[in-house]
Amino acid sequence: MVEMNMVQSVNSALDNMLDKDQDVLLFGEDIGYFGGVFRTSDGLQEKFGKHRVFDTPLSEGGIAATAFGMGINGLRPVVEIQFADYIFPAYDQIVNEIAKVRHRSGGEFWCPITIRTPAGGGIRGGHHHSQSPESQFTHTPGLKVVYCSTPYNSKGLLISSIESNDPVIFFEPKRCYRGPFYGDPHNVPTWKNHSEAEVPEEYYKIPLGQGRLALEGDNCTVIAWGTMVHVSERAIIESGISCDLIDLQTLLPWDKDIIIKSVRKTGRCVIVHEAPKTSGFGSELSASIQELCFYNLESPIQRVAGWDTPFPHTTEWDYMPSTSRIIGAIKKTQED
Amino acid sequence: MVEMNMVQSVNSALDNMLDKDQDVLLFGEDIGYFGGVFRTSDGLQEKFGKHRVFDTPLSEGGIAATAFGMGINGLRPVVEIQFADYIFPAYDQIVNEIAKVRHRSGGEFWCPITIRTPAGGGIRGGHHHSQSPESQFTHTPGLKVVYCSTPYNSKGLLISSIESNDPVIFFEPKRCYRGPFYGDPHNVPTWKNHSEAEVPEEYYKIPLGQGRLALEGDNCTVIAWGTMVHVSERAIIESGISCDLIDLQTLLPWDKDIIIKSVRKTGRCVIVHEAPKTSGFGSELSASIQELCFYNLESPIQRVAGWDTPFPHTTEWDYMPSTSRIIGAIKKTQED
Amino acid sequence: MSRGEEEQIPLYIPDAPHRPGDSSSFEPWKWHPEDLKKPKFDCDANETYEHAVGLVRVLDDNGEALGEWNPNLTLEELKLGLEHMVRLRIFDDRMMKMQRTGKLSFYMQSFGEEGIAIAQTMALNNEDWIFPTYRQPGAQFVRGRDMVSMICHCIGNIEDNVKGRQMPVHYTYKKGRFISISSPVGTQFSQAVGVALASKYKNLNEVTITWIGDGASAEGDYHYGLNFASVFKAPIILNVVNNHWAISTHYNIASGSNNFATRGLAYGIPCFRVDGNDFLALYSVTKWARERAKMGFGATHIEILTYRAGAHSSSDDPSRYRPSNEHEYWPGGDPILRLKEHLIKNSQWTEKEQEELEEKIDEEVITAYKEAVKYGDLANGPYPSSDTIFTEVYESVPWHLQEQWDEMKKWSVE
Amino acid sequence: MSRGEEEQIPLYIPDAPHRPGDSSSFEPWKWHPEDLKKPKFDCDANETYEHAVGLVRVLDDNGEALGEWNPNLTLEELKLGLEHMVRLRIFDDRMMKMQRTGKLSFYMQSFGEEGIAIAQTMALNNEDWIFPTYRQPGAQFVRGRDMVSMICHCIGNIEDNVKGRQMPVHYTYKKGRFISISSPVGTQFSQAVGVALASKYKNLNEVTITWIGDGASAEGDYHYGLNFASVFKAPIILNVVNNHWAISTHYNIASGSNNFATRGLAYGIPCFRVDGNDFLALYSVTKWARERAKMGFGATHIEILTYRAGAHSSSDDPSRYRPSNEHEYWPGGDPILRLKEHLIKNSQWTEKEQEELEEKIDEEVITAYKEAVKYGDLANGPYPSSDTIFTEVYESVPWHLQEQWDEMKKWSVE
Ligand SMILES: Cc1ncc(C[n+]2csc(CCOP(=O)(O)OP(=O)(O)O)c2C)c(N)n1
Ligand SMILES: Cc1ncc(C[n+]2csc(CCOP(=O)(O)OP(=O)(O)O)c2C)c(N)n1
Ligand SMILES: [Mg+2]
Ligand SMILES: [Mg+2]
Repeated sequence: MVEMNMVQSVNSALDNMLDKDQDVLLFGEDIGYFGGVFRTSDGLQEKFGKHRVFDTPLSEGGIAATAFGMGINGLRPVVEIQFADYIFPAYDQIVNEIAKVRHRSGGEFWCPITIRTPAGGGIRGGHHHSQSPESQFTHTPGLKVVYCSTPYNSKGLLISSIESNDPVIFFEPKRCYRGPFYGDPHNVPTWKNHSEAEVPEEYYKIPLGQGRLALEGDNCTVIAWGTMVHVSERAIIESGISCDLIDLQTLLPWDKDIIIKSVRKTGRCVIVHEAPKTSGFGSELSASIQELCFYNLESPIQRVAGWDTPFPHTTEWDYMPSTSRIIGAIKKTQED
Repeated sequence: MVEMNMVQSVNSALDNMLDKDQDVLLFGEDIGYFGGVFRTSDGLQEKFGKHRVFDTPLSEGGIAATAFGMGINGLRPVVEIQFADYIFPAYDQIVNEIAKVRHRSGGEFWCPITIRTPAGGGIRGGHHHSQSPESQFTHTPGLKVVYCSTPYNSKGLLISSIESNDPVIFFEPKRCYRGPFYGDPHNVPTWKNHSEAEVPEEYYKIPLGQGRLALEGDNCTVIAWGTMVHVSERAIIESGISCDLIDLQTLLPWDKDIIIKSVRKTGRCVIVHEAPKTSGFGSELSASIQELCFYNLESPIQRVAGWDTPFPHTTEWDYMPSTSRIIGAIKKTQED
Repeated sequence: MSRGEEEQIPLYIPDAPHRPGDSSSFEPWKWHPEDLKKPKFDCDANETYEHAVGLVRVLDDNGEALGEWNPNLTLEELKLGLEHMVRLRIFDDRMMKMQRTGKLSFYMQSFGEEGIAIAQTMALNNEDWIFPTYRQPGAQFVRGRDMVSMICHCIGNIEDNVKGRQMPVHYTYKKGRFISISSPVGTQFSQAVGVALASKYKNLNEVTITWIGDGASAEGDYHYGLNFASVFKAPIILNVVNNHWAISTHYNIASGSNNFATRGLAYGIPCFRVDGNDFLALYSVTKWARERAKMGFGATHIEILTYRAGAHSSSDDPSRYRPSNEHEYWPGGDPILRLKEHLIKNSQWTEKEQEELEEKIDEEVITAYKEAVKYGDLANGPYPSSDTIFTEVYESVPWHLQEQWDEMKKWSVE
Repeated sequence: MSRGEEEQIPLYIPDAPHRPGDSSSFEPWKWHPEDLKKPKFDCDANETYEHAVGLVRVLDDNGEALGEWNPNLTLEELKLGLEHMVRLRIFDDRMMKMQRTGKLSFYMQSFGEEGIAIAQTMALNNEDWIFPTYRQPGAQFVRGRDMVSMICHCIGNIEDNVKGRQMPVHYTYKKGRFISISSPVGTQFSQAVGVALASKYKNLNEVTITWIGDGASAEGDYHYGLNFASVFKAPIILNVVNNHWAISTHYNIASGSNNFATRGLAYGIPCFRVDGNDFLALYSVTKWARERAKMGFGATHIEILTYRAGAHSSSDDPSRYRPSNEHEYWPGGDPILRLKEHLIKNSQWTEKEQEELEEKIDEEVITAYKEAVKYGDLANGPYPSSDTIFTEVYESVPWHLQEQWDEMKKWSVE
């Protein structure tokens, strides 16, 4: 165990997998010599060689297509999309091609690829360096969708994603690369001394499809992923209300058991995400929870989400779910 | 009033608008000389000239980008994406650019464009001629999303979409171009003698953002759009249960009043769509309805949707929501 | 102002040179088999400029095989090529007929373009990867696919190896290294570069071949494919099949220049235009490109000049947008007739042998068809079980799919 | 094996010619101002081959303006160009400094590339449309934008005309026909063709100009832009700014050939490569392209050869991936120095006047800056009201946004 921030833990996962499996290779924009604009592949080209870790043309569609071809021809490419906002030129390749090739070919071809991408707001990125487009992938059968939140789970989940024989879209909350974010832009700690920053240098896995109980409590179930796990944690503590906090970790397929168990216990639920509310992944969870736990619910499920507007620049703290909004929602679930 | 099928009514809307507004022009793949693979622009090039109605290179991204440029430079382009499945190469232009330009430019530029596209299954189209990707657009602020279902509303909604100064994604249920579809592939009527096939030849509008009450009843609210409006209608009749049937028509922004009013009345709700269940637009409606009508709901909101799999070819009737599945869901809402 | 002329004001919109009611004509070809030499395998892109603006031919207008590009195939190889082309044409005819009777939902012919995939695949090794569009199914014959299994796919029965999931003609045949066909046009072109790079990464001496249509070359994937192939020197053969049409759209809407071959030059990729109805020229250029790739010099870009003689698909009626006999005027003629005449001219073949061949294949197709329908067809079933909706979406079935699968069983139509 | 050489096995991955620790060098230029003639405005693409593989220059190595491409600008025009370039450089310097103090979140300089947008915009008419990337803000000076308003945007204060919604340098200035800058690189290139076609459709004699980076030219939008422009003969000037780098990625990863200019030829678009640090050459080629477009002959494609002298952005540290003084070796020198020296050489300007100019602009920038911060800055506010989150998402506010807006007011941070 050593202390790592999330840049280091992602790097460590990539390092382990490059070492373990010759079929793993990394490519993307600026990830080779330079080690990536967020430094997540720092040192890996030097260590493993240019043919294992390399830069590509600035073309997300081409990156995804190349990964598709390599994937069906026996390799296990791990590609980086520099910002999640820039994944859309690759959207056709991902949703029409990568997701469907196993099925369409009667199982003869499949695509064991991982698409990593830094997502979410809080870094003054404005419209196009802040989006969190997870729900634009959860509607596509054939994909798995992962959203990590800490150094520990980012590494374990990333290794599972790379080893998965299904394609995985892997979101990394860029706001938390160097420290957890508790909703206060004026007071941003590093990962130092955080229990989730204790990370083995060796290979380990966290299974896909499983949530993590980050806090335990009785009166409300709060579900979040990415940066919002930490903001929710702080909000719960400040609210003084005893809550389960579920860090969902995998969005597709999501962990039904952990959610049902918790909502049956608490009877109340708040879902928190950064992406716009309408058709965000919170809507799927809310709809499913009311189907599964209708008779356990004591109050309406609340969603705290980004507004249905483009992500702003100077006013981003009015956009991103804040501890006070989350506290408000938790309290609301306690009414009646 | 004349009787029109939906190909003719769409054609008539385009005809009216080309006539009324010099700034309207139509382009897309095969829509010019040939009049479109579904014939919706039949005769329009001849009538209005090649510079008003023309073919483009086979490039959905290029079509959307060209429309963007024309839109911000004062025109009102109406473009066709040949099948909704092929809209994804244009996804970046739509969600990152077209949707956001008004906001990002402080209101100095905007994109009054309409993107028409035939969507949905039931024509043996397999994976890539059957998808109904509406929910992949409802998450994007700045877009309006419309899904017509009949000759009458397709024309009125299309004219409103073209006149809208916001970008509109306009889905046409291709299964219903030549007749309503009641869920029985062995018995497919035309639009002949259908009341919704009585269409004025002249310009008229149906406002965006308003649903349509297609059936009135007391015991359950069924919400659907596109082809599923007709399948639901048949299911409701067969079920013998008195239901409101709401044809949503516009998905973004959706008609809150019509839904609340109905669910408050019935206390029970079924949402029907063709697209995969997970993160389909049904999840947004379900989540919102339980927020808005929690204390009115007598039973869990049911979603009847396509399975979370690629759209199949030979087994499509096992995939698309059938009358029996809808009846099952309606009945389920009546339990307890 | 007549068609094809410029309409300057207010927008310039090119049109097809001929539309229904017009009489057809093409400029006579000025290219001859002996015009073009073979470049060195490690040539610079620019050294192929003449090959890109010219036309690589072997069979001249009289059926003589001439020039440096003559691959000097053995009689056996020539007959096999002819046989596969005939096989494909008869197969297509049968399938089109069956489509009309509802045994298939849909069909797409290779009519007029039979030589392409067949000659090119014959020029490759068996371990080379084929990443086709819907107009290269003929490659499967070369790779030994059983016709029954091809029909079973098309008619969507219980023996369809893709389990009724995709439309007809969307073949998958991994054993023959024939990669799954997908409907979104162009996507294979960029993906194929990944396939080729994986072979190279694994240090295997394999080459990948792929195709894109004149229409689809306007997609971003065309640019991605050329660019990634050139930057990483992928061992790949990148073909644009210019058959003049993308459904109803003439290629002069696909590109502002009337040449697709030269597109590769600026990427640093050698380029050729080849007579797409000349079996020998196709074979020869492909062989050259494969040698180049295997030697580590990277990609080759080829425009295959041909004419789509048939309808776009069984859903299409080309008489609505082009003179219906236009293909008869195509200077490139018919690939089957041209190879046949070449053989006859060289006294290696007779009209009678041709007739016998056609009868044999007719038989073969009918037999295969009869065998295939035993496993069902689209009109009558049986179909792949509806369970196939849920399998192979993922490597294993996640809980939400399992729940939906169980749910489906309650409602399954029959 | 040294850097830049081929690494054949198992994958070929090109690298930058020089990395930190290496000493820099460039091949000396073999191109001279008098090499290339002006083609006819209605020339075929192929007639510009020499212009695409060569380099259009006017200013020679001694600062003399020579050859056919000399635009023979008036002294006033030359001084204005020089002044705008100086203005941009000083403006950039100030903004970079302010970024370090937190008054801006982020900044992107045009350092070394000042001539491009300024010369090119000066060669256009005021009604022509400008569709820039983040490295052509200088066009706004030419179009008369008030510097205070530019700074207000960058520091995200209450006078920011885009209301704090976009990152700094993402200017919008409709009055000057300067279209809103967006972060996704490349998108403007294809959109600009639509802008140009709309002008043509309206029968207005307007031309559109757009740019894309060497890196971003790998996006699909580059292909769409060239293709749609060529098919529909759009009145547009399509520039690729090859400044050698896309963040840390050298252009030899952006393309398998070391020339971007020739890319347009195969689309049937005339192509030029131009010395991007030569104000006069930039002006002249742009003027030619504008004439061609206005005469109805369609698009021109231009590679602007230059070197990104500064960091990619304020977030970037180029010393991690390239020799930090590499830009000093660039054969194209510095655009400001070159124009200045040309003027001095012709006795039209003195070092003293230059100093005075710089002082004047320094003053101007400081004054503008002081004025701008009165309306707030990113470090201290005031910012645009959070209400601006909800306005102009749609033409009018739909119910769900209104509800969220009301909700936000309850929780607004302060
Ligand atoms: C991305 C995408 N857009 C549109 C279509 C619909 N479509 C199918 S084939 C076709 C024309 C293709 O023409 P071309 O590329 O020339 O190939 P050809 O049919 O001539 O072999 C079109 C528009 C599609 N399949 N995929
Ligand atoms: C679609 C997209 N992908 C990635 C990025 C991140 N990014 C911003 S600038 C840049 C490099 C651009 O290089 P180039 O096109 O050469 O322009 P330059 O910065 O040199 O002017 C990258 C990768 C982006 N903004 N948009
Ligand atoms: Mg074609
Ligand atoms: Mg650059």
